[in-house]
Amino acid sequence: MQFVHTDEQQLIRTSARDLLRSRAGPAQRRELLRQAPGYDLQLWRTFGELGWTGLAIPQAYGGAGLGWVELCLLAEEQGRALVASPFFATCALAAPLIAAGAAEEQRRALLPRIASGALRIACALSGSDGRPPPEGNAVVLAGRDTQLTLSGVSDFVIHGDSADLLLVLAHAPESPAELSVAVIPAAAPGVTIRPHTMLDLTRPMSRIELDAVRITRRDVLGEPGASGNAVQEALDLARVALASEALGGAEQVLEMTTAYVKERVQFGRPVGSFQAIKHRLADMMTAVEAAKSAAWYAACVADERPEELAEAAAIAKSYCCDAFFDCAASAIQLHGGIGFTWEHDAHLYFKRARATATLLGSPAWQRERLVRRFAAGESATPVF
Amino acid sequence: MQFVHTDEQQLIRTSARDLLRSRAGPAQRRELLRQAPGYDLQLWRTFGELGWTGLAIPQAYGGAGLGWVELCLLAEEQGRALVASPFFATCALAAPLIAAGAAEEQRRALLPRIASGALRIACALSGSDGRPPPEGNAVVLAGRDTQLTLSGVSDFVIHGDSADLLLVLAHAPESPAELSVAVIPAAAPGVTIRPHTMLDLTRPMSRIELDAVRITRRDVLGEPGASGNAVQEALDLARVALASEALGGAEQVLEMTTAYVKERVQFGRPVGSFQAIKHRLADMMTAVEAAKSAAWYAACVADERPEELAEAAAIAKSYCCDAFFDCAASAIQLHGGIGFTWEHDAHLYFKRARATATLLGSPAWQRERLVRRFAAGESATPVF
Amino acid sequence: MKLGFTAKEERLRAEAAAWLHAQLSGPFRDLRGLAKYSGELARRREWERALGAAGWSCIGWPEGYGGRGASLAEQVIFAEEYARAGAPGRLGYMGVELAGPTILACGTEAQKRRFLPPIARGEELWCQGYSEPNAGSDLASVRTRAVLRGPGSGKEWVVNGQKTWTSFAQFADWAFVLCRTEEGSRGHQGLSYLLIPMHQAGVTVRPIRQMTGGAEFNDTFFADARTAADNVVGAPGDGWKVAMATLSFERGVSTLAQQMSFANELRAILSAAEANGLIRDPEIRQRLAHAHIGLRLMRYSALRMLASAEAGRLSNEAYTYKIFWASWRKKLGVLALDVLGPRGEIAADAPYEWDLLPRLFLSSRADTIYGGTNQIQRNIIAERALGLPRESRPG
Amino acid sequence: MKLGFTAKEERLRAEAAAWLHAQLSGPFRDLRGLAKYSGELARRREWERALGAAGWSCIGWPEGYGGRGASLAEQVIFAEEYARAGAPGRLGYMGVELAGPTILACGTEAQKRRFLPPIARGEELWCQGYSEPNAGSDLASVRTRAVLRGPGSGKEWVVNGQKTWTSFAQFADWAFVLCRTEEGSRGHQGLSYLLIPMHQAGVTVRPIRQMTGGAEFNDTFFADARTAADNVVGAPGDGWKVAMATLSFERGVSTLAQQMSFANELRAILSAAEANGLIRDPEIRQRLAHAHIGLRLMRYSALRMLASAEAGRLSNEAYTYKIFWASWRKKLGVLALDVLGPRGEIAADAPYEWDLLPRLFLSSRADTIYGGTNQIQRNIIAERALGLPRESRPG
Repeated sequence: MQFVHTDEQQLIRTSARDLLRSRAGPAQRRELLRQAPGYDLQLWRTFGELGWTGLAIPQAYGGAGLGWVELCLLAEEQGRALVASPFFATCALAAPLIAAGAAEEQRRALLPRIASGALRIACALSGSDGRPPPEGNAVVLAGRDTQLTLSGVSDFVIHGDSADLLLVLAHAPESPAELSVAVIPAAAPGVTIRPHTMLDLTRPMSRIELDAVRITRRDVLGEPGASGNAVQEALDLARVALASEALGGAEQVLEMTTAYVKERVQFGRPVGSFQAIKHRLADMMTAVEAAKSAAWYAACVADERPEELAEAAAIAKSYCCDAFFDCAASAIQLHGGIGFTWEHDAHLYFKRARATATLLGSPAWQRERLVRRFAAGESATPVF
Repeated sequence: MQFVHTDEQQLIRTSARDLLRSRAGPAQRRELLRQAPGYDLQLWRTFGELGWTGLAIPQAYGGAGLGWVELCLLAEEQGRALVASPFFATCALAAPLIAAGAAEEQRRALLPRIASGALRIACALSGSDGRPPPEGNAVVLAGRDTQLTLSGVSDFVIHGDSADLLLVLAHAPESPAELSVAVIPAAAPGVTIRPHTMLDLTRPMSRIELDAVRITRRDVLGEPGASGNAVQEALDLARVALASEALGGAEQVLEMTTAYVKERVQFGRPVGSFQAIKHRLADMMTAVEAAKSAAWYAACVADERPEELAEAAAIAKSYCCDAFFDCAASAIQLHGGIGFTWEHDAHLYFKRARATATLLGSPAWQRERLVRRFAAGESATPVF
Repeated sequence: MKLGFTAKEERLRAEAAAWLHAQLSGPFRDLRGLAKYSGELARRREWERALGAAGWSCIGWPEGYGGRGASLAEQVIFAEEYARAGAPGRLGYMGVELAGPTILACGTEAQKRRFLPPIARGEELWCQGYSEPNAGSDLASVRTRAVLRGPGSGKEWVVNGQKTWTSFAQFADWAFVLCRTEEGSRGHQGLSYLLIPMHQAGVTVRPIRQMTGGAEFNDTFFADARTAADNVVGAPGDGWKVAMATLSFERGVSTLAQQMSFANELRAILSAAEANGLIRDPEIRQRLAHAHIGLRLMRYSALRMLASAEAGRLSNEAYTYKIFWASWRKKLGVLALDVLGPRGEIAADAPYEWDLLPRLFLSSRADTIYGGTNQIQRNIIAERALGLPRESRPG
Repeated sequence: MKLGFTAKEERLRAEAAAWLHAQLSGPFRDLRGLAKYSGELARRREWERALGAAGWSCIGWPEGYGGRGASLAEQVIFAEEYARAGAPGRLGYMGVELAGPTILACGTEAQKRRFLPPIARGEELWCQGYSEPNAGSDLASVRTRAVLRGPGSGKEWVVNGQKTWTSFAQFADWAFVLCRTEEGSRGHQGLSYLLIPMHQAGVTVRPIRQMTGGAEFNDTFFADARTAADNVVGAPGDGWKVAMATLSFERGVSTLAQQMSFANELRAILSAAEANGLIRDPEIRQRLAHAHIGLRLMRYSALRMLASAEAGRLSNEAYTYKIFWASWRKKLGVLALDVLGPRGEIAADAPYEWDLLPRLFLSSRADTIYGGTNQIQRNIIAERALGLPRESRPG
């Protein structure tokens, strides 16, 4: 038992931090946020060249064969640097969904192209109200065999406007529990993509309308109607990645604010020498440390203890997102007026914190899910 | 419009504070808490002599004919001094219940004796689970005319073990909405009174068992089965008095703690010079000031605007009790170890705060009640 | 203690209600419900003039300066009716609530005659120049300099420096500005409270874009800006004292107007919860109740403040009011977004335009910062109201 | 990063589980589930001796002093099994977790031989003498004096003063006590860490009744109390350094044992909510989930601390752990009473005896005070972990 990152894992963290510092700093970010797709395509290519896109994909499918612990280190560093990138949607959501739900042949067709960085995939899983999938799913997969059609609306599709492929969650007509996932080109006839302006400027989302989009049996992952479990597993893995991102963001706002209060002088002394400021930063650090425990443990569980994944993911998603939000809110407060301006980074973290919390089930939703588990006796309340 | 106490009202406050300072100080309290009835009978007699027991009772019934604003000033000062006294049960709960629900003849029989201080009345309104009456009422009034009986159990009866009379809330057999209030001697045959040891040492409560207690039609206040509204009105008036008590308690712990941190020296300076301590006290004061607004306004409403009473009582009860609890908890924290000892007053306030919050509907219960009102459009959400 | 009003006061209420109703269902129908200060500039200027022409702009001021000499109770009544009628946020705020009362309290007779009537008529709008990039919480460290130059009676103040967070600067005619007028002075000493015309070459206003996407605040630059030697309120060097007087005017009747926009926000949240069914969620219900309670308590506290002010005292609730409402509104912002759910995070319009409730979520983040951060407020409460020892300062 | 255990470690787990099960369903059946340190004194002493005899008392210590030289992972495993088995709170806590490790780290070889084995055998119990009435948060201001007296080799320390909040003092055999041994010294200087036998005429223990009604803490008075000249750990005058070492031992494997009693409390709350139907209340559910999450995070953090300790570092989570659990447990206490409802406010017995959950509500009020108040913890985090400027102190 060694609940600490290995030297190899630390190395991944360090190289990620170095790369993002030089390639994804505040100035670059400001530039990119101004126009579609909202992220740096060159940087994304570099992710592919460095093997980051295939980090957690098995070697048999062209990946590096490492685990979720390693992928989450990348997520944490991207959260810290507030990187806008298709990494989350493609590598932390689409890839595990394909790994868990696709037939071998489909895996062989898709995973190597994800690993190489050749594919950007958006996942159209949510309905119009944005509740965690499959709640509110409003896409129907109708017909049989070669005569299948996808119809309906999906919203909150991350990077939907710049993806090569879409993974679309759909249910059978009049049978919401029979879930299928279809793979279609983003440019397929009948697909309309309407980008939103979102609160969080770093994770663009779109509404996708499907008007009798024709597909075949081979475009459906695995067995039609049987993807429910694969979706849940992929969502929990994605939640762990989001928790890691949130952790990285919380760490960064803590560091940024600590540095600021050491420098900013009011009343003839650094504001960081005032006890009220110090104590607020101490509270931020307390939350950050607990968030580390939550996110790192969940990543370990993803690799080692699948039976604990649902619980650990819910804990990490809810705690890390709350911690990020509170820290980002404190960062604005402790920066004073400047922290409220558009030109300062604080608001970008604050908005990302809110949006990350909302994504795939709010903290309150995750907690309700946890209680359902232990009130049902699935996990003993207790600790040990 | 003059939302401030008049000089006459200030005088009531000042004389109450002076009396309680000399007659109900910490040493006296310690002595009294050791034995039944848990309060100072001499002091209670003085309340009667000073006319406090009849302050809000109309002159026609032997009272001073003042209002709830004045009665709440006494409640506030008793809360501040943490006085154990039958005042609340007799004057702030039983008296308005009689005033609202009794027939003229009954009022003439009972109110003057309350006003003179001759009667101590306990109200057996709650059921075994202590929810706000009439929820959970478990006393049945059966029979007709001269052949009436009271049977069942009431719990959380304040000063039940030292009252002369009991006001018992009962419902008709198989008709929980037909509520009656009966007046019986505490020593009536069939009445068993079992005192509890309560968390709050300053407000003793008992469980009362009624085993086919025989009464007559004349022992029932007003019309049998028709006391529902009178009970609600009396409960809201009592809630305003409790809120005032809570306000007084909150003010006192704020003052006590302010004085302590000015004196207590650690690290070579008064702990009250540390910003973290100052800010916590500032938060206490912010809560205390808002609690003043809540309690004082509700007391005014009780006298002037009956149509606003339910709302103002719910606001005052929930806000003042929360404020008292938070302030009392802060007082323990800011006193350090000494604040946790039995010998220091801090825990007595803390426990009284908790118990006052629980009594007649917790803060959360009051809030739910408020939302039901404005979601039903009874009060426009809004302020003005 | 009494909540009711006199017959005379109730007559004023009826008069105000009638006038407001006529205007806001007639010529100013389009401004009804516009709580925020932004947007509809020209129309809002007309509204200020209409208020002025009818004598409703500054009813608490003496009649000689454009007011009605109304009592505080009457001012409360007018604020209530103004709110009830859904009348818009006031572009004249800074003049009506801050500059005017300061001049009234500390100005010369000539200043009162020159400046008060145009404010009361809604003709001259004002903005406030206090904060500077390095003087945020520590207001006494202002560096904007002003020196008296020129010959004899032609002397005027020449002002250089930068003020920040100057709301209303983009359309104000005048600014009241805290300047350092004694070379080498520090802290509270050597400051003066100057009145400076905004329409001159030496004044440049640059909007500050905020996290809301909007730009309601500004940086205001003074480069050899000028104002007449007489345009100093109080004696030169007494600026700190005068400025503190202004800050205390921020509390009072105007808080009732502010509560009007809070009530609108809460009402919108309640409607959203009713529309999407979250009104049935017990946790949301608790939070709605907390919000409702907070709003009521603000109102009750404002009434207490007014009663104390009438008696000439600054009472304790006045110290705690700012932190109370600012903390309250920040929570309201989170509640708003929680009620809206994920769709609340989609902008109403590109590039970054937001409806009332998401804007509340964003803008409320500034409430605990401007006008004295929560930290500063707590210091003031602890030291001034509770008498705790002052923070020890390094030499 | 790896959560799994080695085969050797799993063997230790099996061995521990088997022994604990045999004892707690056999001879010590009556102690099962007794998490608190109070009550059942004689039986608890027997339990300490049984642990000692079987070699489970201090498994992390070297074999020569009564331990097993177990790795941290093995200690974690034992703590887990101890918890899982419902084994009782340890009367030997102060010796096993504080005095022993301090002597091991800073003591002489002779001290180790004299003091460690009786602790490991469960024969000698300890208590801690740090706080004084005027040295609470400001521990460095202790006034208890000790002077070396007597001729040549017969010299001994003579101790005078008062310690407070000395838990376990009423049955301890020894105390480790921070004393001022240099006349006129101030602050951290001139303190020594003495080991003092409790069973002597110069030591008086007076229980402090707490708001719970119980008396788990004591005032301990030293009036010419004596101990041998050798019974000082570290050099005379180095007491502060040695005491700080002890404080850092408070974090570690023992936190896992502490979490056991927290888990019992949470489990009892859940049962109460299931019994009275409040488990269906969405707001209570959220709070139960928060509590569950907090408990899990404490466990994960303890695992991180152990991994860091294995690598010889004091990592950040160690700074934040105390404030995290103390704040958590205080919330848990309120949740407990909210779940119990009004009946939770009725005592189990006169004069003032409380069941587990109301006792939690009351006792948790001390968690954010003792062992460094939350305020002190935040200072430490800010200054040591975040490197913020130290509080300015008046001269």
